[in-house]
Amino acid sequence: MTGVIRVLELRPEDFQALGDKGGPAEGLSADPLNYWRDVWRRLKANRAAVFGLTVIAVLVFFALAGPYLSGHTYDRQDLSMINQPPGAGFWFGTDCLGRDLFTRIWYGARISLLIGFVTGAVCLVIGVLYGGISGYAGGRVDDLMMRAVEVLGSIPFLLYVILLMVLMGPGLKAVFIALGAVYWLTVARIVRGQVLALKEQEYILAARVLGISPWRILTRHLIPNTMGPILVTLTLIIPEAIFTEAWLSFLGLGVSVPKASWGVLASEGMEGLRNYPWQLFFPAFFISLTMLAFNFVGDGIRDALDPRLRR
Amino acid sequence: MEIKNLSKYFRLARNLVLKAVDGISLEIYPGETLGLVGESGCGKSTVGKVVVRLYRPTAGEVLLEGVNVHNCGKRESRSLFKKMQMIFQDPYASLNPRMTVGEIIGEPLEIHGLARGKEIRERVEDLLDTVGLDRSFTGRFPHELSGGQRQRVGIARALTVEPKFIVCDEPVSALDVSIQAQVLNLLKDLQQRFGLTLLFISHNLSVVRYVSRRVAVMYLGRLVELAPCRELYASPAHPYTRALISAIPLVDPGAEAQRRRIVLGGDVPSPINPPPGCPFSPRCRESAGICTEEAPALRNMGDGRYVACHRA
Amino acid sequence: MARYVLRRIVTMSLALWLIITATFVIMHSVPGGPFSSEKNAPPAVMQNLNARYRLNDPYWKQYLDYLLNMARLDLGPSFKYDRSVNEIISQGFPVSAQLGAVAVSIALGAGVILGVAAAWKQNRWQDYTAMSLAALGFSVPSFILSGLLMYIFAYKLMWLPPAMWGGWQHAVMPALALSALPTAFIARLMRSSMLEVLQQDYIKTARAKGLSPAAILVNHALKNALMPVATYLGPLVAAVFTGSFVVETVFAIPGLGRYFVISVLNRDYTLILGLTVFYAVFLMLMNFIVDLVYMFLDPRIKLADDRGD
Amino acid sequence: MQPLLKIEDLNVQFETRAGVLQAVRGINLEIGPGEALALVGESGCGKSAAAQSVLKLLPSPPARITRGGVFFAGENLTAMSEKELQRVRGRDIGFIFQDPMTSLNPTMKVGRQVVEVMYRHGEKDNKKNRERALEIFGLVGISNPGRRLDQYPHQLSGGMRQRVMAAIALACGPRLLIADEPTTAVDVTIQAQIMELLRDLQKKRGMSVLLITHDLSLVAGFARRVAVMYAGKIIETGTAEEVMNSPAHPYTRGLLASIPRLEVRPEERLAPVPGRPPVMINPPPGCPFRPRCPEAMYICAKIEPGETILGQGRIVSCWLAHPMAAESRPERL
Repeated sequence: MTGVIRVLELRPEDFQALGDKGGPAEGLSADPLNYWRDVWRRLKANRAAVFGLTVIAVLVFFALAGPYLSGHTYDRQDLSMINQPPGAGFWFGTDCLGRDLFTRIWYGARISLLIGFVTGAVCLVIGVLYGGISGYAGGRVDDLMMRAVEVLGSIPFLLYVILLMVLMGPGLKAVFIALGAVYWLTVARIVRGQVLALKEQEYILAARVLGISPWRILTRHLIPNTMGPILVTLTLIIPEAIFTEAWLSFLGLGVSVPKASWGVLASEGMEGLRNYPWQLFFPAFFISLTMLAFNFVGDGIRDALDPRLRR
Repeated sequence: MEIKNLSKYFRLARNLVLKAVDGISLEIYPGETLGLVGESGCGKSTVGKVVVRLYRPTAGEVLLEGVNVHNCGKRESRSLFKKMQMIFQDPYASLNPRMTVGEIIGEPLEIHGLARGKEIRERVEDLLDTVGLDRSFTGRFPHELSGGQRQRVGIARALTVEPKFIVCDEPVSALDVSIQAQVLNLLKDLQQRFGLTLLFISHNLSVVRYVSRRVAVMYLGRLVELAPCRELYASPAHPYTRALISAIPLVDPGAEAQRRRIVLGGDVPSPINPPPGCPFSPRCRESAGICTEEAPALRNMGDGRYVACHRA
Repeated sequence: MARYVLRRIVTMSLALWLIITATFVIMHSVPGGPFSSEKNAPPAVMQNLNARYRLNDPYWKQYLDYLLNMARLDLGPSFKYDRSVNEIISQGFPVSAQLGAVAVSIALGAGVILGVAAAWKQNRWQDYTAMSLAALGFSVPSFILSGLLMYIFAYKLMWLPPAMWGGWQHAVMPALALSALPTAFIARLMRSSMLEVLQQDYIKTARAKGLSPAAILVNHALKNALMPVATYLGPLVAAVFTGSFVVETVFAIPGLGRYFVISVLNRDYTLILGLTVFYAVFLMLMNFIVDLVYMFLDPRIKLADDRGD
Repeated sequence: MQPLLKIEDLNVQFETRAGVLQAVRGINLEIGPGEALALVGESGCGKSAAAQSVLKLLPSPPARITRGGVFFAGENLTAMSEKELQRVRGRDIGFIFQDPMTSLNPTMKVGRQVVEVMYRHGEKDNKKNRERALEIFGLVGISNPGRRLDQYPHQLSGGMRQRVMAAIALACGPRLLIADEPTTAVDVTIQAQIMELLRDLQKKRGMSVLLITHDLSLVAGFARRVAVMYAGKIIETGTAEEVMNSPAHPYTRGLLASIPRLEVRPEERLAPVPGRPPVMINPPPGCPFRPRCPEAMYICAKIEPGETILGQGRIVSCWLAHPMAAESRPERL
């Protein structure tokens, strides 16, 4: 750069004052960058997250369409065709009652995914409200509300779910409620922690000085800013709920036969494990795949939200 | 604005009390800027927050035009939101990251029914003009803005309700020098234009000197000196004020080489366990017997000058 | 210190009382009693059974009796087994705890190593390998993992016994199945907390001191990064040491875990309550120990300001 | 006199998502033995990146030294291996960081944090090291040093912590001390204490000090020479008197006019530099200060100015210093 002066031929007019002709100093990018749009952009750049999202989309598609593809129904038993290995007639084989596993898997996907999403929604509503109020109220109210969460948290979780299941009798609704009743604790804790940290932020103070009502501050200023961590938690809770339901089915407490969730299929597969391993393999594979997909998405969202972890 | 014998204690644990503000009295006259300086932890920000009702005082009262701000009727309380506002320190934390500039400035207008529909947009654009920002910022999110621009948005938000009195809590501390000067000039201009009364809180004595007519110095929750700006800097009466002013580095090397520095030993003691007597006595060179026994009261020295020191 | 412990004990007792009460209420609102499945029993026998276990007393009396016995550390007789709840726990718990100890050790060791390696070599193959393993650990439910392990090692390779409890061979598969999820969790926790610590200014100070990477890792990063893991250990130990129904059922291990399920299915009131109480006390105890460990790890935390505002 | 530290055409880049950020763009700097030099600039101008690049302390990736070198006592630090550099760090060059709260390990007693440096650089007898640490604690003005050694950082005040940082930097008696914004995180009275300490170390112990700061007013009482940075370049160098009293670059002039000064009447209005510093990702051609410059000329928008030597150690990078600028705009003189 130092050499430039000597090589270049400079003319007097180059040294005339520029005045305002240089254009404005402060430019902005052409498009306003919405927070979520920015997060979405970063998420799309994350290959694992995109993989996860694709898998979830495909699973949802097959859950809707799958049961109609093979020509078999989920509950028709064909005792002449029991324990068939995967092949042309039965893509995933059949179970010990001769039912088509392919159809049953996708039928199970419906129930399992439904359980995941509904439980997630239940937790979200209860947890966000409870945690939000507890955190924003602070002081004694917060103390009391959090002690309650603490106490509930030290009950053996399994016992609690089973008790609720037995109390309500088997069925999908019982599963939603039992799982929702357990997992909202996590959401509540996280929301409360976030709100507690955020409410001392200056923009919340500013809102209070401006006379904005507590309810509006909570719903318009605080909760939208906790959505990131909540979303990450949800991506953990949804597969966790699927997992737990699988578990309950394994204990015989889940969905009742002949309906099938992945958990029911896996526990049936367990019995024939020694001789018909595919009966366990397929449900196990899809449960694991779902878990993996949600985990990838959750990680992706977390990284997309956290500016420090980005490269 | 009148602050009478204000105290704010924070209970940390059963027998652990932090006396953030310990009985201070101040008057702020209409149209003036009162500077409030002190080091971190001296309670100056707490004063600001009590004044705008973010905290309730432990004792004492704050009067605005004769109305006790912490103890008044519902209707008066609502109208107070429109009379007092606050500008915050951290340009990154003081704006809701999920709202656009237009929403941030528009929200108070909507809440207080000051404008509706299309008017809101017009008012927002007016306010952006007022604080020297382009109208195109309306649809922008805070993270797209620089520190100085955000601080301007914060100022515009405070101006929405057309307040008479604004607490500025370290409004330029987080900004670079060149940006800091821009914001200071803006505040000065706005004050003249709208006849605002400002309580300007800062740890930076040179900045306070630039904007204030009178300056109050705080140390460990107490007022140690209050004087018109010129007198305070020319002849500080309290030893702490002297040390503070002497600690400001001068830009001119010649002047800096000539001056006598007073370097205070030690640190500011903890406000949880303040020293007995005058809070400044452990660091004070002129400390005498009485200083460690009895806390000095703020005395009127004439010419609008008040000092809390036994030796002054 | 003594005051702190005392206060903890008081809050724990209070929580325990709440738990007992809540469980008691839920339990008795479940339709059917412990002997309702024995339908063919003559009414006289039923009457005898109910009287023996004082099921005819009003609920409040049963509740008070229970609390009184609790205070004497007597959890009462089981309704279904011919043993007291205390006996069931004292027989099952050691087995579950042994297995749990192995599993937690595996999880802690492998998790920390994987996590540290991943953070230290962020975005390199070590990171990707460790995190892929963790993702797998997260994704495979324990009953499926148990099934797969059994299929491979017991049925196909025939290296390990498929079930029962005895020598170390019996512990390998269940311990692996139990530790998969916690390993994955610790690995990820460790990685993120390690990354967090490595960005701290004091790590830069350590580099400016001329310390070698190994010294920075061991002396400055590790201890600080372990703190979140320590927090997780309390609930983990409580959950794993009290046994897992699935793993214990699959491998036919005489631990405590299966009773958690069986007791509810049997409406075995005293056993349900006993296990709940045992679990809650154990969990609170573990959390208490974690807090003590935390204090050792982090000098900033003092007992006095247990709940600083 | 051979300079103790010589920075030659140093270029540092950061890989960011938005593109390559040119943090430092060819700076030259020399510090003689026992000399105090201040490197001044606003946040984001690259001063910290430059200082940390001396010891290659920046994490890489994303940071990368793309050109130039740093020579310490004739040795090329940039070319050294990580192992060799570790021997220089903390022994020959001490470093003080901005925030004493986060720069000390919160879970290690401060004494050990000092002793650790000595142990690393040769002295394996920790009993001796402890005594030496005690001595250094006294030297940096820590009261009651014996007790302080066994305290944790959170038990010390901000000023004390910064003194501990200084003790760590001084533990092995380095020849150069780099202080990166050492007073930004502390109060005025503590700032005065720390600056007094640095002055003492430099004057009495003959240590070279490189002070990195955003605060022009700290410079006058401390450094003999000043370098002002803007957008990754040193735009003006000179003695403190020259730069403060007769700044040659319009940016320096603007900065000085932005500071509320104690020695000026408060009624005098500040004249801030308009706009804000550029982000050096794909910068447009010409001088990076041009958009904010009240005296910009046509040439400024086309070509970035090179260094013009105005006198002994007095350098400015501005077209206004070019003889032709004086010719076409005589009123400038």
